[in-house]
Amino acid sequence: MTGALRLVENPVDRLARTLEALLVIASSPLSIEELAAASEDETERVETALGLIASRYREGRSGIVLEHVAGGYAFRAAREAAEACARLVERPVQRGLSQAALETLAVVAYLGPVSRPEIAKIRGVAADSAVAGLVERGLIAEAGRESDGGAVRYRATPLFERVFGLSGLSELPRLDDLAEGSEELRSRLEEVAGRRGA
Amino acid sequence: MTGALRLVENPVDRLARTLEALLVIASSPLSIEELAAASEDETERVETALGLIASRYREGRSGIVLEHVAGGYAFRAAREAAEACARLVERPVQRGLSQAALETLAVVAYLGPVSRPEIAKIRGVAADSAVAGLVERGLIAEAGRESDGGAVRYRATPLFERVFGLSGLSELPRLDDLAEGSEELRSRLEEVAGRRGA
Amino acid sequence: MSAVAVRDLDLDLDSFEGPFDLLLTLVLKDELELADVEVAGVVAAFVERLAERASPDLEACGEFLVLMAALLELKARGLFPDEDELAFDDLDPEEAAGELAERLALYRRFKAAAAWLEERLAAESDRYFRLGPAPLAPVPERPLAPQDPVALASALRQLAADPPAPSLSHLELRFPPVSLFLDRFRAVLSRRRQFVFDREVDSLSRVEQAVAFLALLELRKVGEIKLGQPAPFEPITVWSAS
Repeated sequence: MTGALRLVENPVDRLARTLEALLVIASSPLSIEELAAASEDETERVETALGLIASRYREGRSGIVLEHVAGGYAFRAAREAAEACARLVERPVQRGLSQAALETLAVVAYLGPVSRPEIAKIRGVAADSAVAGLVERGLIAEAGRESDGGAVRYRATPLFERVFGLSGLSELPRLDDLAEGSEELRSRLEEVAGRRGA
Repeated sequence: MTGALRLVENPVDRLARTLEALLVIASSPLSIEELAAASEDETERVETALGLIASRYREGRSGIVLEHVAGGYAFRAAREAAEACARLVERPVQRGLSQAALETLAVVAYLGPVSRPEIAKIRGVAADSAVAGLVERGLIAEAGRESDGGAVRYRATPLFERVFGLSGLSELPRLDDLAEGSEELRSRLEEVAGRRGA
Repeated sequence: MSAVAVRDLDLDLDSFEGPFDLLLTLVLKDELELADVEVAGVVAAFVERLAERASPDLEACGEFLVLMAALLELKARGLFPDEDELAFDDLDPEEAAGELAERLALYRRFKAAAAWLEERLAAESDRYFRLGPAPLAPVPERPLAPQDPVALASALRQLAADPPAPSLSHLELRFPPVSLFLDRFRAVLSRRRQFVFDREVDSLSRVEQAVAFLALLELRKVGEIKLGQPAPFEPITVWSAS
């Protein structure tokens, strides 16, 4: 149609337009495989086209930004428009997550699938209301049972990855790297004990 | 930000980017007034910026198209991508039912009419989202209340029977080895749930 | 530092800043989640204060031990919500200590992970995206594929199956209440003028012996008893103070 007006059309241009269309109607991030299946094209060409889209839809250039998140690709609003977006929509998913909810979320994200008794054992307090709240927000979801008749287990959802801007759970920092504080405390104790002994 | 790199930035360019951002996160069409309120700009300038967006996001030029519908403005997929979009939305051929949905459906089919608190008691976890999902799919439906002002009860629907290839609920596989009759089955399930300590 | 000053011990923890006394009050009023209180931080603050002195203050140490024991008891109780169902049981002391240390270390890690998530959320607060379908997206017809009714029966069978016996090994590290031993020692001293502590607690588990010892310190602190020990590691004799 209007293609006839263009002297040269880049061969991936048409594919890129198809992918733009898919991304603008999708309700969650789309993987390269999903994009390839819907556009009936090869994954390599899809990757090339995504590169083209990423360069067009980026911060500062466009109000729409392509991001790699939750194992796929999705459009989001540019950060410079955050205040306008805040006036338009609420953010019920992430608003007011309590300390208990964050700790429960951390346990599920790192150890999931994991049951409520297992979460309670780690946190030292019952996890029922924190788990129910996180399910309600869609950040965690049921993932089968431990065994026949066992407790229900939970895992983090793609929405969790999306809200926290993670391309996948593997992007979470290693637990061991996070806990250096406890070593510090121990050496502080030993140091003080040493001073006393001297 | 990158505006500094541009020799000339059209004064409505920034507003246009803000409107793009608002349109890409909106879940329904936005009126000019809504766009003006969220961007804290004048309706006339918003109209000008929308003109700019419409010329960028149009058939043949982009996979994203700005559409003016009854309620206001919204992005849609370009027509040339209609087939790909159809493949995307049809493709997740219902993979069947989640464990949570299957358990809830089984409780309703065998023990119905049954209320959400009763389902939760047997499953050991809140049943709200599973029940809502099954109602939305038309597999279960409301069937009165437990008593005046009591909890709403649910039963399986004719659609449920069709999907499961049954001519009636009496054709459900028998569970004689577990209990005689639905009352005994219910008390057995509740008793096990109690022992599960959920 | 006098014994009284223990209660004024200034604390600067992640979850709490102020005197020890206030921390205990808040915990007892349920205004502070005990799971959030780093007991090790309290101990470190105390040891640092103690190190400033030329000679050890046994009175202050005794007071501190009793208060910390109370704090630990509360915290331990929080770990075992249905204590009535659990039987007293001995756990190899080394296993018990190892289990407790491991669990505290694990909790610390997840607390750090939660802090990381919180920071991340703040950093991503200007990222907005649409939840749910686009306004003009094509509406899919998604008929449910035919299903097998046997799946329903097996779902109910699963729900009717006896739950697997949970491993209770991690629950066996239990602290009996200090009050149990307060009552017990008072009862013994009402019958006899004196008794030998070691003989009295000989049949108990290590954890129970530790709590019994704390009860002894408590009775000594309030002046109900006198203690005697011929030499370190010799049996402790307990007399009624009256």
